[in-house]
Amino acid sequence: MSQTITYKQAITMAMADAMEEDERVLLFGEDVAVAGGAFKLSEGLLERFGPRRVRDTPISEQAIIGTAIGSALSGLRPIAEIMFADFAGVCFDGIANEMAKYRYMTGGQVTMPATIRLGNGAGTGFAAQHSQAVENWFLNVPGLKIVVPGTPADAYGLLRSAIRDPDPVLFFEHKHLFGTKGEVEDAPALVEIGRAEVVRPGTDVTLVATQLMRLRAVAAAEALSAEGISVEVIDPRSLVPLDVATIGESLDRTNHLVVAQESSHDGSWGATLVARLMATHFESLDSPPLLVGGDDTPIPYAGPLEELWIPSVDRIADGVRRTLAYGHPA
Amino acid sequence: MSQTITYKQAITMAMADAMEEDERVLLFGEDVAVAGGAFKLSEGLLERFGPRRVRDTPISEQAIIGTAIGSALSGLRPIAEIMFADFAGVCFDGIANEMAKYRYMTGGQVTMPATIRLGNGAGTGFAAQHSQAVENWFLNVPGLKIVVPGTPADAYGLLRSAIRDPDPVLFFEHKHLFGTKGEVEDAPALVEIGRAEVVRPGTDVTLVATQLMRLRAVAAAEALSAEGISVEVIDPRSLVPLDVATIGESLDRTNHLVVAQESSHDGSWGATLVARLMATHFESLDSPPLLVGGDDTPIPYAGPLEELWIPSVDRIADGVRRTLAYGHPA
Amino acid sequence: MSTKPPATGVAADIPLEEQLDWLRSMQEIRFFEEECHRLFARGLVRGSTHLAQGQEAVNVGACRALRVTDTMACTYRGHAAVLAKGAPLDRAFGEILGKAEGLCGGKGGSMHLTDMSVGAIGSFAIIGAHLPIVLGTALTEQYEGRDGVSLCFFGDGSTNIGAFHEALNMASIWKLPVVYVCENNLYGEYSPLATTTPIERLADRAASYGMPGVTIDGNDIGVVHETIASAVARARAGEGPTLVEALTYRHKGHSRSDPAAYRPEGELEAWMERDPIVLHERALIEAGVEQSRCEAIRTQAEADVTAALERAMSWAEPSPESRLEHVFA
Amino acid sequence: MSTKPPATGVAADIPLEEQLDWLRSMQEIRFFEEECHRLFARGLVRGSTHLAQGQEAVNVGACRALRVTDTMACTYRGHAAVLAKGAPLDRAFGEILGKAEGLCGGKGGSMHLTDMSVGAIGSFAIIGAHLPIVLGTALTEQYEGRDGVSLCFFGDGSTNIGAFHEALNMASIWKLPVVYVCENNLYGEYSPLATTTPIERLADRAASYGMPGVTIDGNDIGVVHETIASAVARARAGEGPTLVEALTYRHKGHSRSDPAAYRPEGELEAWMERDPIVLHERALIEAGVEQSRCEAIRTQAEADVTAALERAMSWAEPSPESRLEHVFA
Ligand SMILES: Cc1ncc(C[n+]2csc(CCOP(=O)(O)OP(=O)(O)O)c2C)c(N)n1
Ligand SMILES: Cc1ncc(C[n+]2csc(CCOP(=O)(O)OP(=O)(O)O)c2C)c(N)n1
Ligand SMILES: [Mg+2]
Ligand SMILES: [Mg+2]
Repeated sequence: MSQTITYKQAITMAMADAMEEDERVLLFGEDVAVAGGAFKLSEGLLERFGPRRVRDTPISEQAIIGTAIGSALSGLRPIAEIMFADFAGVCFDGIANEMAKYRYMTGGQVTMPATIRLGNGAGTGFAAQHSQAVENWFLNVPGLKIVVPGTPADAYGLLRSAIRDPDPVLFFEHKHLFGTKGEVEDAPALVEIGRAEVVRPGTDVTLVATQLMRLRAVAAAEALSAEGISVEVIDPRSLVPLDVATIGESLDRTNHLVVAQESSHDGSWGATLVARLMATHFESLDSPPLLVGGDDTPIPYAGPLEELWIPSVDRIADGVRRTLAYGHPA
Repeated sequence: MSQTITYKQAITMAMADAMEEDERVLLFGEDVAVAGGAFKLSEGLLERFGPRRVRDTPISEQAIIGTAIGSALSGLRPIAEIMFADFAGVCFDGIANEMAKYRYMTGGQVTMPATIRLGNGAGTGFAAQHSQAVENWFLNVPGLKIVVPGTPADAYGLLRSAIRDPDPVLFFEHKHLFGTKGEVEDAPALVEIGRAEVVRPGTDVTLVATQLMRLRAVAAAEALSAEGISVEVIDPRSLVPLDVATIGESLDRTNHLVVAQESSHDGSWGATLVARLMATHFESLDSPPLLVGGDDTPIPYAGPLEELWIPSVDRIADGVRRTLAYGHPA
Repeated sequence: MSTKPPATGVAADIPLEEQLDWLRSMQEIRFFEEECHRLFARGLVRGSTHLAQGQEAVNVGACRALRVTDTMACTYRGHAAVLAKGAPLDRAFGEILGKAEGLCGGKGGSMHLTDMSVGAIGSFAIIGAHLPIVLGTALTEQYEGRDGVSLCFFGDGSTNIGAFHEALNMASIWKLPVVYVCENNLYGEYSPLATTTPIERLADRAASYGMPGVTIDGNDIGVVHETIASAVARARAGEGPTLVEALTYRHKGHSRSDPAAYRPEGELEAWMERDPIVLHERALIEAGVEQSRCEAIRTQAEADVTAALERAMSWAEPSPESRLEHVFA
Repeated sequence: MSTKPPATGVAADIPLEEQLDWLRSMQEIRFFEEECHRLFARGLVRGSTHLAQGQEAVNVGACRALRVTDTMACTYRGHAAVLAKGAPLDRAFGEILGKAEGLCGGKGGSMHLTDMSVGAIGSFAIIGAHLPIVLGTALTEQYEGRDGVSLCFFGDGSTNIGAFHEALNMASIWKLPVVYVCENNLYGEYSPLATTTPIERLADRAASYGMPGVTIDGNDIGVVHETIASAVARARAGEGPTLVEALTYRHKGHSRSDPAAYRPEGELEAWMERDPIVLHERALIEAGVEQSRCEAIRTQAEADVTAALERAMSWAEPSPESRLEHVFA
């Protein structure tokens, strides 16, 4: 049997099920306990699991990340919440220099099964410091797994996997998707970290997108199908590890690549993906890979400006059209 | 007339000349005054300019960056030193969320002429947390200029330009280059930020590298010339703005691209460059662009391991050979 | 609480005319925020908003102890502070509505009101971010041999973030002209102070930095003004920073989505009795001001706010190209 | 300074045999670091190194108040602490020399000695980084209902970094079993404390977190042991964290490249008089231990260190492939 749940419910359920399954799992962060989370993602968990396992912290992200590191290396399986992903800036050292490198620097003496949940992304009018696609900040930091679910089923399945994972996982939950709905099994499945999903098969072009962009990519693909263009939409679902094989296999068939990302260009996962695919699938491409992304600016507050910043369904569809038109001037 | 100076001397001289030129320029950081800097880069400046303009701070990088932001927006031209670039982790929020976005978020009400100097890079046995190529952390943050000098002349000329620049500049000084020597004019020239340098002209392949990799790229090019391979070495010198035009023009002639970078792959400037060039110079390439970089691991301490991690002259030369051999199996 | 005489609601040594202007400012702010509340309900404000209703005496009392050339930095709960420092009502509304003529051209929004022309250098939405930034504005004054002061507002919950510690320490060791004003409204988001902070009096933390710390009644504008004025005088004289903890209360929830159900029964009611506007008005009247003048001020404030909002509503949205401006100078 | 009785160099309530073992540990550490110094001069150590010579009483006295199952985190100046917690001399040398059999397989080096098997959870080279991390190890104990304690060393200069503040606050509000030990050696790199920190007694900062703070003579191993033992007992009993400031002095410069020219004349000499090893040895003898036993311990320690170094020198370098291991589990 299956049920329809929201992305938000999927996250709550994943935490509850993980805590049910494993006594070592605990949750802490700012206002996650009594208030059930700023975005209400942990509603009911304090009541269900008690104050030992569900804990409010002071406004101290460095302390939160440190607690995650120390408790993970000493045998617990912490879930730490960083309310807005952008606040990773105030605890960047803990994530990038300590958590990511701890196992390596000690020659494998520790494992670091910590999960950090971060509220990601734009589209809700929170302006430049509360809207970023923060996964991109951590791409150049080996030692972190980076997970970017786009559906309730993935949010559930990947969060469960993240919590079970022996390595540190940054789990980016997209704020604009909290209310979106999707089907999951009654006992929803785990989703392996590192496997892309072919969301929509197609033959003419490979369109890669995550989170909010995944939804828009699917909408663009549907619009384009009316024009007779067959778009294969792929969601990598995690950026580290990155399932280049699945995307590359698609590219071998379609020979065209478009990436839709909610990010400025430089240092982005889209640019990274292009570089990786160039190295392995150079001959497959009949046109330049195209990144449809945000402007190279901070994210503006005003509605019309933010809307222009975030790639729209139209901009994505247009990118696909331009890519396919390459070499065939109108 | 010209003189031979070290990279380190170039930095000291640039600060001194800037302070001489403009009363609004001041320097602060940990042990930069009385001790002349942990790397002695500010030796003599306290004696020459006094404690008002050359200041020791507590071990408080957030306070240092905050001071740079506040003093820059109120009319000074601060130079702040972050001793090891890796410590940008403890003040990432100040750099990425505040300094970079301040002008934008206020609709242009402020200018932010702050220069942050950061000791960058590997090769000196400082291990994983004191050796990173930290410029890559900031690529996805619009609003920062990123400067990466590889020679004494560039260190001087770009630092002077950074200090005069109305925007925030992250100036990465490579620790392994401090003792390297180079020619500069008696009154050394300023170097415009955003202009790549064709370090060594060539016709067969375009090899792009910065800082320590620039030196090794030149050495590789020399070794390869004995084999009859003509390598054009280009140093972008700044990553934001990035002089895609100069590199693209070279690529149009050579049709092969190799990037040597002291960094893991994902989220790197090399991957960014590949993605940018693919968008604009797709047709120019006869082989897949190749990134010669560090392993996708933290940087190990032990000498033999660190040496393997950092791209060597041989590895770079080999990358060039493989690139040129593409499509011509041996 | 301080050992000062009991709250009076007025400042003994400031002309009543000036204090009537404080009343006007508080009234304007109150009406302004009521309109914000309504605008949210109508879906005209994006993201979130954080109202300072109930805390106006802290913002107005403190800002009125500053010169226009002094600088002030505040938090996302910053409408009151930015208006108190002198930003125009209409352009503040404009920013919250995301208009081209908004203070920041629509790029900042409710959480980031900034008006450099009046020394309101920013509203900061990452906890603690501005505490180190005011070191820099203060340093500029010291560096240039001027006597300007930087005032910095922040909340009780913000005293647990690392930036607080680094900033206060460096302000003290460099004797910078800063006044740090903690608006202790008892909660950080939904968490009562006692659940996050193991001491009761936040001003006590000043001792860690060798600077004076004082706790005051933040709902008594007279006390606020007097305390801040003397901290400002100290700073101007080159004697360094002060930490002021102003006890106050927000009448609304943390942000638009918070019904504030976590409040103990009677708490809001008790604080409403001590509404800083009511206290000040009552005290002015006791000091001899005619009630009708207070009423006239209130009426005028409401009319001014309404007119400002109307202007702001009529303004254009920012042009699409404007989003690409102001990344670099 | 504390109000305890004057320094004695021994602990009143600990068997002398045990205290002779403290002497052995301090001697080993001293010889170990002298070898490190020489290895540097010979170019056999990469990066930088930071010797703790002169501070051994803090590290040994504190670690001997711990169980092997308790955890300890320290700084880049961590050779002494890691050895005091029980790491083997040879594998510590091995790590500093970048050998495959080094504690961390040659991946960490001098600044990052770690030996999980004895509870030495890490040496941290980014100032302040470990202060929040020990919250987690302590939380695990509390969570599991065990009575283990986490001890955390850091320097005087490190008390100005934000992480210090966040960590101590959270340790206190969660009543975590942590003992924070500040090794106040008067300097942060080349900066005397008074130039960076506006207060004299760092233990006073404990008041900001509602935790006990005490300043002690860090060169008297008896005092150190007693103080830490009671802080540990408090932590074990669930009464929460303590901040201990141990006054001490490093005999060498900050790092291998520092001649420490910034020291006022006579300062080093005065502290050499109070060399913690000499003090302890003298006190043991006064307490009745025969001088020859102390000498034998010293000789044995030197021999053990020499032998350990020889072993470490003979070990292989890490295999090239090993550099790719241990990124993920
Ligand atoms: C670094 C950081 N962490 C968390 C938040 C989320 N947040 C916004 S307001 C707030 C509460 C702040 O409380 P307080 O300082 O008391 O100010 P008040 O809202 O009461 O005015 C929190 C936790 C943030 N904006 N920045
Ligand atoms: C975040 C950070 N900033 C700066 C440094 C550089 N640094 C290394 S040691 C040191 C001095 C630390 O002084 P203290 O805490 O007193 O310890 P001590 O060296 O005296 O043992 C500094 C500034 C660092 N490692 N990390
Ligand atoms: Mg509050
Ligand atoms: Mg010290």
